[in-house]
Amino acid sequence: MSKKDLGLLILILVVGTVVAIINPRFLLPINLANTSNLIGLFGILSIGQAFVIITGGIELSVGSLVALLGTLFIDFIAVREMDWPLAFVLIIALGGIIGLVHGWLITRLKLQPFVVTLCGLLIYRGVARFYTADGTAGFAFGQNFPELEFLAAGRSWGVPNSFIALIIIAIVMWVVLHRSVFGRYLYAIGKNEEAAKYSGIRTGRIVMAAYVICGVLTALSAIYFAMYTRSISPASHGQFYELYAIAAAVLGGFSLRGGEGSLIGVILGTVLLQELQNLVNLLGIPSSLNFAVMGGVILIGVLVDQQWGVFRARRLMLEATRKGAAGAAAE
Amino acid sequence: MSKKDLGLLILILVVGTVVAIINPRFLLPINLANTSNLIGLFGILSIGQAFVIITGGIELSVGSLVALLGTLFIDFIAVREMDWPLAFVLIIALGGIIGLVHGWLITRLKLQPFVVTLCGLLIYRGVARFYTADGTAGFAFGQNFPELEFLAAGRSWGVPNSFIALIIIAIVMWVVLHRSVFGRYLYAIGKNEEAAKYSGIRTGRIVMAAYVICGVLTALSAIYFAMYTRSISPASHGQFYELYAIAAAVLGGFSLRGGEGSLIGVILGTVLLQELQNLVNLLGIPSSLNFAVMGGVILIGVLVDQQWGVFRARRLMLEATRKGAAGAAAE
Amino acid sequence: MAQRLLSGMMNYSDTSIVASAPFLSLEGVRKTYPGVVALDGFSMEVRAGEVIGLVGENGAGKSTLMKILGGVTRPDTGTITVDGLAHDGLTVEASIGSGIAFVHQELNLFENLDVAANIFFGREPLRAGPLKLVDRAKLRTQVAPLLKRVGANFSADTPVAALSLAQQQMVEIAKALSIKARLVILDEPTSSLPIAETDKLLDVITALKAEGISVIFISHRLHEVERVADRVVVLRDGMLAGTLSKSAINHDQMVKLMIGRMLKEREKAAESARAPGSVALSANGVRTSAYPDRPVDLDVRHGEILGLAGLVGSGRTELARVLFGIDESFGGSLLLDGKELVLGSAADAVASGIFLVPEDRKLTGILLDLSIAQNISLPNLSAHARRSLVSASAEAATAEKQKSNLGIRAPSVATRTGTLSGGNQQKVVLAKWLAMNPKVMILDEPTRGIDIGAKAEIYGLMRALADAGVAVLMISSDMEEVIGVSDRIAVMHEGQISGILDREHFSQENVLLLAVGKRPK
Amino acid sequence: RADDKPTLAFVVNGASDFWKAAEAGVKKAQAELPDYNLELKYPEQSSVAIQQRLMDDLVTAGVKGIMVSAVDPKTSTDGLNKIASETALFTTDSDAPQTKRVAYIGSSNVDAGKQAAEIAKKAMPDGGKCLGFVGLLGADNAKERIQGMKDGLAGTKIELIDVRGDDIDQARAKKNVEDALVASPDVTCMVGFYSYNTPRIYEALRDAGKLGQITVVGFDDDPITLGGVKEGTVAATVVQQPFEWAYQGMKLMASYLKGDKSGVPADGLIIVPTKIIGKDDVDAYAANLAAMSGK
Ligand SMILES: Nc1ncnc2c1ncn2[C@@H]1O[C@H](COP(=O)(O)OP(=O)(O)OP(=O)(O)O)[C@@H](O)[C@H]1O
Ligand SMILES: Nc1ncnc2c1ncn2[C@@H]1O[C@H](COP(=O)(O)OP(=O)(O)OP(=O)(O)O)[C@@H](O)[C@H]1O
Ligand SMILES: [Mg+2]
Ligand SMILES: [Mg+2]
Repeated sequence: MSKKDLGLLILILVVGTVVAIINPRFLLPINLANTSNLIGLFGILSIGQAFVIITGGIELSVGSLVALLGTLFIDFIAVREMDWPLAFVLIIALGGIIGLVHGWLITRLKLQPFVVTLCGLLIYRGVARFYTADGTAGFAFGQNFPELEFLAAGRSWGVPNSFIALIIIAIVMWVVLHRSVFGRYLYAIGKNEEAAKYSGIRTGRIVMAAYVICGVLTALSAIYFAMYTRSISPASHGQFYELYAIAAAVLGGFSLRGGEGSLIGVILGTVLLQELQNLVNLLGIPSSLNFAVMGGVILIGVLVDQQWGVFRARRLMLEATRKGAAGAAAE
Repeated sequence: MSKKDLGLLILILVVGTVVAIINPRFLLPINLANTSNLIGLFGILSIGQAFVIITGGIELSVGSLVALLGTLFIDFIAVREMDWPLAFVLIIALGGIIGLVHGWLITRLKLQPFVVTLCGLLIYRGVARFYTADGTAGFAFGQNFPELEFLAAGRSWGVPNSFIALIIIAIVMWVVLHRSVFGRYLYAIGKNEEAAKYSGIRTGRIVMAAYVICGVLTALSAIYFAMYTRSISPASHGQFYELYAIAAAVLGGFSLRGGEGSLIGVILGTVLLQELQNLVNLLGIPSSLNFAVMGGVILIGVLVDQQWGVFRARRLMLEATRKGAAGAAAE
Repeated sequence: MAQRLLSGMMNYSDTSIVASAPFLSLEGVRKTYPGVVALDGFSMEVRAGEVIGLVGENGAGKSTLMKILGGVTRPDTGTITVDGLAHDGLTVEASIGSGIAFVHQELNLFENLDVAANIFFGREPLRAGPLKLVDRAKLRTQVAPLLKRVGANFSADTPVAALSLAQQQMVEIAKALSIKARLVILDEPTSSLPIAETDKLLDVITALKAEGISVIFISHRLHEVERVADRVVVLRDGMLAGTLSKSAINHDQMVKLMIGRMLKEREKAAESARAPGSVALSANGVRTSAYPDRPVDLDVRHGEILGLAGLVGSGRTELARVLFGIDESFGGSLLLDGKELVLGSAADAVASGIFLVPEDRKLTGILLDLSIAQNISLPNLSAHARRSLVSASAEAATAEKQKSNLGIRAPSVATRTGTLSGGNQQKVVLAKWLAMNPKVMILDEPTRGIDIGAKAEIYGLMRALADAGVAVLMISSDMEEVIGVSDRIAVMHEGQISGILDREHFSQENVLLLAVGKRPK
Repeated sequence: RADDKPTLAFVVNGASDFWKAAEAGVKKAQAELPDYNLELKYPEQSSVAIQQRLMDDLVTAGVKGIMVSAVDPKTSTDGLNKIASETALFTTDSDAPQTKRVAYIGSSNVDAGKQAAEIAKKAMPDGGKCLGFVGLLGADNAKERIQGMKDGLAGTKIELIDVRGDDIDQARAKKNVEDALVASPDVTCMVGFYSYNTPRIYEALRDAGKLGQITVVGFDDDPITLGGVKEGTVAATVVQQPFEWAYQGMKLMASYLKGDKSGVPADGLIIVPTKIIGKDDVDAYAANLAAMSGK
């Protein structure tokens, strides 16, 4: 665990302690389970985003994708009465294909990631709204899918299955990012794509793979979100979720210039963001301040991190200077 | 006018012609006036964004700023009964100060523009909502400000004054960006900030100035928007306007990597976006597809531009080869 | 394998018997860029175990040729035959696959990865299993000997971001060695290496040759080429100007083929026309971030060229950055013409007439996307503007003047500097400062990657500056250059000035002794 | 496009299932008004600027009459008057009495809030603490419903202690309920002020195993809400009748344009009262709903 991650963990614990002191109900198992459920949902989304950010890209369309894929999933199983495993596979595949198209536009046709995914943001939500004719996709009363609901919204030993899913995904993705050749190439491309190309790496494919991973994880979390809300108004569902995901990554030490960040960081970033939302409700802070609190904490977090680095560098420098001066005097 | 800008202009004219053929009411003076009013509003916003994008930065908080500053402006003149010129000056100054703070955080404390302005996006809207206690800021019935209303929402010779304001601002900003020393510095910094610094340019100040310009223009457009809607629900007012502004700049040939783009481009980008919105409403396309149409056109525009560039480069290359071969044969 | 080794050894013992089929041959290779013919029907061959020195003026087409071999660019016409297999053009993978290793002129390392990861990048040892996990232990054991071989003084897990430019160049070389290559291309690998490291590199080349590996070695330091090359290929304007076999290789011949005439390079620069004047810039107890515990005292006088020598990482670049106001100084003070000078930024330095030609051209020297004229006018834009509006004609006029003064090779002053060859880019960096009035001119490796003709011109320019009363501080790792050009030589050792030599004490030995912290004789 | 036929537009305030019933009403009216083109328009976002622009464009396109559920009627007087000066303007859902609109057809959100209070009083004769959930705390309809409920509860032992907003993010809407269950264990009743809030309350309670223990007061007729009413886990729901607004409104507009102004009362207010749907009425209501939308 890097110093940065450790700092974030401490922040999370400190905030948690303060909230628990003010309102001890914060530590009720049910509250922890509820919050960790959402950590699971947003965490999966944020890991996908992190893979794209590492390459120096960005994926702005995830919020709209959560709406589109969620709408389709519910429509498939609730209205078209498809078997849910089939619908599940279809949605995941669709997420992967959309990621592939983004990757293709970015690497082969050399469009900027911001532009491609901004268009995605606009288009997918539009398509979802058109699909439902600006209505809502939802289950009928009493429509139930026991296995699916257990996997998506159930609990095992009190722990939400979505959170367990996040842990499994996080472990796998940690290995991929920090131990595999693919992960190493991702970091390299994020820092210096030209040089990676000169080293004989098929950078296009690697970057495309990152967008596919993001698409697949987004699709997975879209299904989770759909099963959580059980009803989707495409006009608003998932709005701004790309910002949550990006904010989690940034809090977790990712640089939007690429080539920096750790998987643990993005998970901790997600945890902090959800803790903040939980805090707003538990401490009875006006809901209108929810976003402001989030923005304020991100800003302070990034600022402290940055200033702490500067401060340490300067202290080291000063120490060395003092030591040098003392040595010179002794001579 | 560059080739790129010319291409965009032609696209605008072609789309306009097609729409006018399908629905001749498109050309009614009232429709043109309505649309050019909105072009004026969004154009001012987009020019501000363009100045930041040139430096390789981004300003994501403009939508929230439009909400916050608009709320304050209406509150100042409608509730606190301040003289409107005073309120006007205060709001513009506030926009400038916020821009300055962003610039300061970015250049002095070395935070990433995306992060700083993302936090701004979250914070300013929260503050606006808190300020009105999640209510609406608006004029009471019969409250009128004749001069202000004439300047902000009136027409001169049938042309909306907001559009005239845009033209004046555009001319001034064109000179600043394309002819002045400051403009050259902006481009240089966008291309390679380090090298600009090594050439003795005070890059920090220049970048800060860009954010201040963006803040001031955003404040101006916030006032225009406030006078256009005459009522502001901070929770939704101006939402996604940053995306409009960025999209206009990108359509206009700006690169988010910095150092590229022209003022005429960003204006034409705004015109195209507003034309599209007008078209969706006039041709009776479902409004749910509004954003999808916008996204699709941006994507196609950028794609064509990109592929056209590749094509031209390839042709030049081939020509050079052919000429060279002919020369060699002649020898 | 054994046979290859054997033939390699034979090559080594007697170069004249090399008659085996060439490993690589180029036929009529032509490459054009808009407005420039970089290579014009060039042909050459490389045999196994042969060291080829490739020389030519800036912009002659050397790097272009190597980029074609590395698969980075495709030639317009011509064939490349590797190991009997003919290609129209190579891809990076094909090039690596045929055993060609390439150290680029501009460094291509990943700052966020450590040294080991960089050296084996793209060829990581893998653990068993389908996941393609990196075998980190194996990687470490493989890297250690390579680092030793290039004489690295840093460990395998250092992040590249923490290395100096020269150290990074060592990493690049270690990387080339790590490839089981049959041909190693070194594009100006020594351009920022000081003498000790250069020696090590030349030894590495000799050792490669002994293993039957071919080497193409590009350098503007002709004596290095003389030392290791079996054959010298000279490029001029994209065409083959001539080939010199081992016995015919000598400095003057190479120069003659390169520029078509003989040259007396350093004589012009050597003698100072005037006695040095008063102290221009004086650093008192300045500390830099590289060595915050070591104060530096240094005076540069009007009208002199002060050479600043030292080993890799001795802190010269850091000192230059402090003197130019880019980095802050930790304590100490600066005096300019006896007056206290406080530098908050490079802009302050420029305003008081202190200019820096930085060592990293691509990142800090010039703006590759701007034209020559725009680069030259950038530091002094207000002089090219009326009421804050830039006058393109004034810019062009200044640039034209500098272009002809310095002999910058480009279609016009509106050419993008990114398309110029390295040497011509360096001239643009110089030009932008020469167009203003320097008081103190700091040059960090000013002739890095500059051809011999241009070098002479730059030396001449430096001397002319000094004669006009400018204080010139020249940081250089090129021993000949330091001794040949300077009026005095200051030597740095681990962040401190270990001694200053006057002209009568100039010798390679003295400089080297000071550089390692010993007393000169 | 049938340009020869005059067009009447029904402009809603944002995309929501609530307006699906209105769409059915428009459709039914269309069948009875062959001389007109009727259309229902969703603005792409629930914002004053975008709705204003949509109406401007509709006027440009030659629309003869507009019935609008204004995003912010209180302060949009000038914008609405501009539309009213060029076409026949009717308001629905929430009125803008100070404008030159011809008439208002809709219900009273304050009355709806009072009816919600009736439900709560009936379900909790011994009093209790209520927590409300809503999308946009600042929106007029939310404020009026909340106010109405508070008025209706005045003087009883039931209290509406807080209302949490979710910015129309349904994931947050559900999490708000979950958090409320943790933060305020003494709450005995929950009120969903927007159509999707009640289903989210229902599901969060179901997940927590508290269905039936907490009184749920609903608004509108989401299928889950109606299901809960039928099941008995939702006390009752207050429904408006957007179908009637649209159906009656479009017909009124058509006859008004033909010159028959008799349908417009002197005060310009046509109130379609809201109804309480309890366990006993729910089947009939659902059947009627299905019949109206032609399903
Ligand atoms: N990408 C490019 N676009 C246009 N022109 C180019 C490009 N790359 C190289 N050139 C031109 O091709 C010619 C040969 O350049 P090259 O880099 O091969 O020279 P070089 O011999 O390596 O010089 P140096 O010793 O300065 O490194 C130069 O005139 C250069 O300006
Ligand atoms: N970014 C950096 N981070 C950490 N250490 C650095 C950094 N840059 C340089 N150093 C260290 O500072 C020391 C001085 O480096 P500097 O570049 O000044 O040396 P130099 O004398 O100019 O040598 P050369 O220019 O030949 O590389 C070296 O030990 C180097 O490793
Ligand atoms: Mg070269
Ligand atoms: Mg150096």
